[in-house]
Amino acid sequence: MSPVWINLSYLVSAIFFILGLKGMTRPKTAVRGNLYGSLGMLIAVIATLLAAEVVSYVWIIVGVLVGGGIGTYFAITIKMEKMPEMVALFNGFGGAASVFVAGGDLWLRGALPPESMSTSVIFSTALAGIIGAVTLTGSLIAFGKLAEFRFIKKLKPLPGQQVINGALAMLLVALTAVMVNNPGSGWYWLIVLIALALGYLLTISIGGADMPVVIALLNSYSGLAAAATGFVLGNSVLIIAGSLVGASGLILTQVMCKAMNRSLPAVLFGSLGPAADGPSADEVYTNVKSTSADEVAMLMEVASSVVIVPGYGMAVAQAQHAVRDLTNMLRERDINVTFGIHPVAGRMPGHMNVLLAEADIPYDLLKEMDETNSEIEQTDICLVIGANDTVNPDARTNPNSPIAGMPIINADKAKTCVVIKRSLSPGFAGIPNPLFSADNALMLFGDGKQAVNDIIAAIKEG
Amino acid sequence: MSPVWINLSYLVSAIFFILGLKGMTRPKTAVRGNLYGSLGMLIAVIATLLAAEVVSYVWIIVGVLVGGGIGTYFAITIKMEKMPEMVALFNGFGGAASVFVAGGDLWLRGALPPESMSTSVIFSTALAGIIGAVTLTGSLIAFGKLAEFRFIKKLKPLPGQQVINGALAMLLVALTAVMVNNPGSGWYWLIVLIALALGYLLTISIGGADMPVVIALLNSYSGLAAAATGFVLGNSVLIIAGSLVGASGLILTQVMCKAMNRSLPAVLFGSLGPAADGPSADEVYTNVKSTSADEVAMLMEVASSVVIVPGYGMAVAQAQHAVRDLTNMLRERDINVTFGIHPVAGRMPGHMNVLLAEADIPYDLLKEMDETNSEIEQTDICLVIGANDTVNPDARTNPNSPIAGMPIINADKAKTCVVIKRSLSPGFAGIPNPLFSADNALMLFGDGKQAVNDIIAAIKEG
Amino acid sequence: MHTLLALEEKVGTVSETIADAAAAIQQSQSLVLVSGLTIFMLAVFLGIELIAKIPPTLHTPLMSGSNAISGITLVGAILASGTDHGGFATFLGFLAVVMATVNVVGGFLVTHRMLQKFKR
Amino acid sequence: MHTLLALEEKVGTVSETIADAAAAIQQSQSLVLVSGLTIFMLAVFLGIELIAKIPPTLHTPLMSGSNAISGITLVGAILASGTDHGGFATFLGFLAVVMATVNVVGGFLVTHRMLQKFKR
Ligand SMILES: NC(=O)c1ccc[n+]([C@@H]2O[C@H](COP(=O)([O-])OP(=O)(O)OC[C@H]3O[C@@H](n4cnc5c(N)ncnc54)[C@H](OP(=O)(O)O)[C@@H]3O)[C@@H](O)[C@H]2O)c1
Ligand SMILES: NC(=O)c1ccc[n+]([C@@H]2O[C@H](COP(=O)([O-])OP(=O)(O)OC[C@H]3O[C@@H](n4cnc5c(N)ncnc54)[C@H](OP(=O)(O)O)[C@@H]3O)[C@@H](O)[C@H]2O)c1
Repeated sequence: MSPVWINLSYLVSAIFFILGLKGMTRPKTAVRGNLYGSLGMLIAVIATLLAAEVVSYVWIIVGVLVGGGIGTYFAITIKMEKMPEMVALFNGFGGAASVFVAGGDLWLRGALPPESMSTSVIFSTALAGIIGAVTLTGSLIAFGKLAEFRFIKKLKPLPGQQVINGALAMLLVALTAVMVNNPGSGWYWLIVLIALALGYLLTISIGGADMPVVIALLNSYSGLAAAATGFVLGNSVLIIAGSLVGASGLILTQVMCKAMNRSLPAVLFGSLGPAADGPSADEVYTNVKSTSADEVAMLMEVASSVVIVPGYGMAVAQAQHAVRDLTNMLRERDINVTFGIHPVAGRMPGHMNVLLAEADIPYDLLKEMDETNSEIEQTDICLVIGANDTVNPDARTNPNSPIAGMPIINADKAKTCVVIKRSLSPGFAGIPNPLFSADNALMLFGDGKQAVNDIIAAIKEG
Repeated sequence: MSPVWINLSYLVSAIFFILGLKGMTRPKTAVRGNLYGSLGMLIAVIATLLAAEVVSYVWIIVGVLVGGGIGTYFAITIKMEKMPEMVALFNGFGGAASVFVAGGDLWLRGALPPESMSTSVIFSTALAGIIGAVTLTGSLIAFGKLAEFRFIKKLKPLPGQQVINGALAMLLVALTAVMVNNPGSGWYWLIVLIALALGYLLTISIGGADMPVVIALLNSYSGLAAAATGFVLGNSVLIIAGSLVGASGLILTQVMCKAMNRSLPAVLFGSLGPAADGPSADEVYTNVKSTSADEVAMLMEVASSVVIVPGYGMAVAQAQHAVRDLTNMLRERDINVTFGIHPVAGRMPGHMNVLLAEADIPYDLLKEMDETNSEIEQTDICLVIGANDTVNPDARTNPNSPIAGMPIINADKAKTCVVIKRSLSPGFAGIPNPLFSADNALMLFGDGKQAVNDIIAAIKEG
Repeated sequence: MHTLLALEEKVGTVSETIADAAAAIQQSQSLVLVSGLTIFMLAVFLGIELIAKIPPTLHTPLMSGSNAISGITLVGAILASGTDHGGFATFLGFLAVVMATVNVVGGFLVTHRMLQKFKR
Repeated sequence: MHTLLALEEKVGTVSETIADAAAAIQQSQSLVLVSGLTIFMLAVFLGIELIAKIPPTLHTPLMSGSNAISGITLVGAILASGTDHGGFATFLGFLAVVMATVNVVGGFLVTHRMLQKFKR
């Protein structure tokens, strides 16, 4: 195909990306939106394969088969609660691809006359390398944190890390300037190396309540890296698709910041230190009252309103179907059941919604945090299933807590609060939760799914 | 300035246009939005003046002074109720400018080597000429209709006009094809002439309830004409600004179609014919009951809820300040006052909102049609001030009416309906209104402002 | 003769280069069209998204404000009337400048006047 | 001599033309950059407007779907690995193709899987 036709195909593909993103903003059209997006990708890929520059297909075919196979395998076999990790990993791959594409282009330009090395192209190459590399290591660390790998937890931020990060950023700026004046692959790979280190350092120090923000930000970066690659290649569809994703990630980042009551700079450069002055678990858990499924069933039978607060533990326990059965059962008995969805419950923005939708729980029972909180004091039972940080009253009351200021679901203000989890071990942020020893709180220890099924059985019997 | 810098300035100017349009979508930011828009224009104009192609400034300066003077004069002196006409006229000027710019460019290209006449450029030239010319005559006719010039009313659509329009459109397509193969100013001006005729014919046959749609559509056309000119000149800021306006006009057109319960094709190619089978005024007005300001005042004093339905006549009478005084007076007496705003009351979409805002009537009293209709049966008094077509129950009940199907404010369903107007003469659509002889309707004949002031005086006395 | 031959050869390669350059230029002309279309597409989508949320209150100011923006043809008018080639093009350009300026200046001003009323 | 002179003259004008063409090409290169920036700007604004209205329910699918779209780098990867110049660039291109394809295929598929649950 001639360049003009290829570019027209890219135009069509960009239209599909736009329609796709637009579709993804409404539940009704989301499936179609995703299909539009993949159609846009297909068109762009086919047009590129027909470009005059593409002469040898062997490695492309091998690469697509290998990549497609891996992608398909993971996409089909992954469990829904593991999905956040996988998306983070894929995101990192996208960043890596940008690094390699920009590097390859630079290498090819080395063989061309120097005019092809215009300042803007070299600058874009450096930018693609930097953003791509930061995305890569940042996403890998996020992946590790989401998967809760032990060794990731052991990696501690260096002392004076702010200063190191600042120095690395300055170094990158300087090296970019050098490379623009003196284009060469050597400088490029040096830049990439440093950016990899920067991505690692930036992400390793962020934890607890701030991770959702970082995940959204990395999403945005992978788009920006693609857009920068688009400037390198002078390719409009890369620029459009990349900046659409970059912008949408930015909006999500902002939404997450608002949900967490954080400012973006505070997340990126915020106070580190593991909040050494927080109370220890032993101090906090002095008054823990354990309960049984039978007792919970009895409480439910006389309740008129129940709010269920799901958290990451519900996902781990795969308890969502059991929860649906419990919900149906209670509703048949004219008990008013709603769900209080914290914006960052789970391991990815909106994670709980996906899980509950999977179990066919009707949308209209799902309430956002603010709505739940406005009614919680009139609620008879707040049933917390595998949530922890998102119901931790420390966020509200203890200004030294690592999650201080994060809005929470005020489970402690319900008339009775029942918490289902396996032990007193902490949640993602790694801090104890005073809710568990509150006067109106009862702990139902056990696996989430098992515990819910026990309650169902007890209600049936009772 | 070098082309690159000029194009960068255009980029900045485009950003301001986008921010401007974005700002104009919220009352709080609208003033700033408009300023952003004019700033964008200033940047674009200055950058262009510094372009290498621009060598003689005399005619530019004279033109800007003359145009700026005329524009300023009209913008400052025009009365708010005449604004729709003026906007329509300005819109036509925009279309004319596109025609001339494309024509001038074509003439200049005549002196250049034939390569400069690429197919796409010539095609865009023809397109700019066509859309610009249709915008010009269409807007002039709309101007005439909005200003309610006598002679415009006398201009009747030709018999078989649909066929003629179709033929002209085909002719334009054919001539464009000819011109692309054989570029020349002669063909261009022929195309423009035919397009002028087409614009006239398309608009002259549209009347009554369909005018709001046409006005929004012409707004969109003026943008599209500018965008086409952008393709002629290869100028991105023209393309961006033009298509932003084109798209926004299209959305407004759709909004108006929905508000009028019309489909766009039905408006453009719809049934013409002056609905000869409608009842005559004499048949309709058999039971008209006239009332006095004193009687209305007495009714108001015992009412607990009043809905005011303003129409174009309120604008003509400049009654909005009197209406505000009446509103305040009634509210002081604990009477619940709201305004029922029909989407096409007045002569331009949203016209009534501007007039009422001018008189400092609080936003929150202004209700949209649907909300008003849902409460109208519980309303004690519906006070119609200078509205006619927008409260004509024929639209609901008489399928042969020229305004059949248009949603109206159901003033006839209020407990009592008081209509203020000067006579029984018809509104914009030129048809009689059965509301005026409804059993629960009372006519208060007189100038809008005077009548409202009389009511105020009567209430004060009573 | 040697020089002559060399020269002729040079002319040969040179003509080729020119042909290449011409092809490149034509190519880039078409690409300008495509990027124009891309920009057009994006701006249309953007315009739709921007305006989709507009409340009825602002319909009139939006129409008059966006109408003023469509007076951007003024840029084209300046280009047409400012060239030195003069004559008919300058005349057309002058007319266009007048009309576009009326549209721009009048449009922004009257919109401003209207919107003043919306400020509280 | 006559021919020689004419030829030399020709070479002269020809060189000028070439210089002109080169300047034009460079110019158009910069303009490609500017139009790239324009496209970037429009797409960013459009992305912001498109996503601004997204409900929390769809945050996860949006992230994974948009992540798949960012795998558009695949296009660049294909260009890098498909050239004939081979060697290092092909190797880098191959790596990029693998990673981008994982991102694209995995991303769209897993999004589809998730969204299936939202259908009623
Ligand atoms: N949503 C996002 O975008 C996102 C992204 C990254 C990080 N995060 C972070 O993740 C956290 C989310 O809070 P969350 O309240 O949803 O969860 P959480 O604080 O991570 O706590 C999950 C709880 O579930 C329990 N659990 C685990 N497996 C279980 C099982 N099989 N049965 C029953 N309980 C089980 C665990 O306690 P036991 O071990 O005692 O059972 C744990 O305390 C926040 O800190 C948030 O900042 C969120
Ligand atoms: N909004 C838009 O976008 C737009 C655009 C174009 C056309 N239109 C059309 O305009 C019409 C708008 O309907 P409408 O109900 O607002 O108005 P209307 O149907 O045009 O009626 C206006 C009424 O006001 C009365 N009036 C005029 N001057 C008056 C004065 N000084 N004091 C008191 N009354 C006075 C007139 O009756 P008297 O002469 O007896 O006083 C007339 O019946 C619709 O047909 C619509 O389709 C609207």
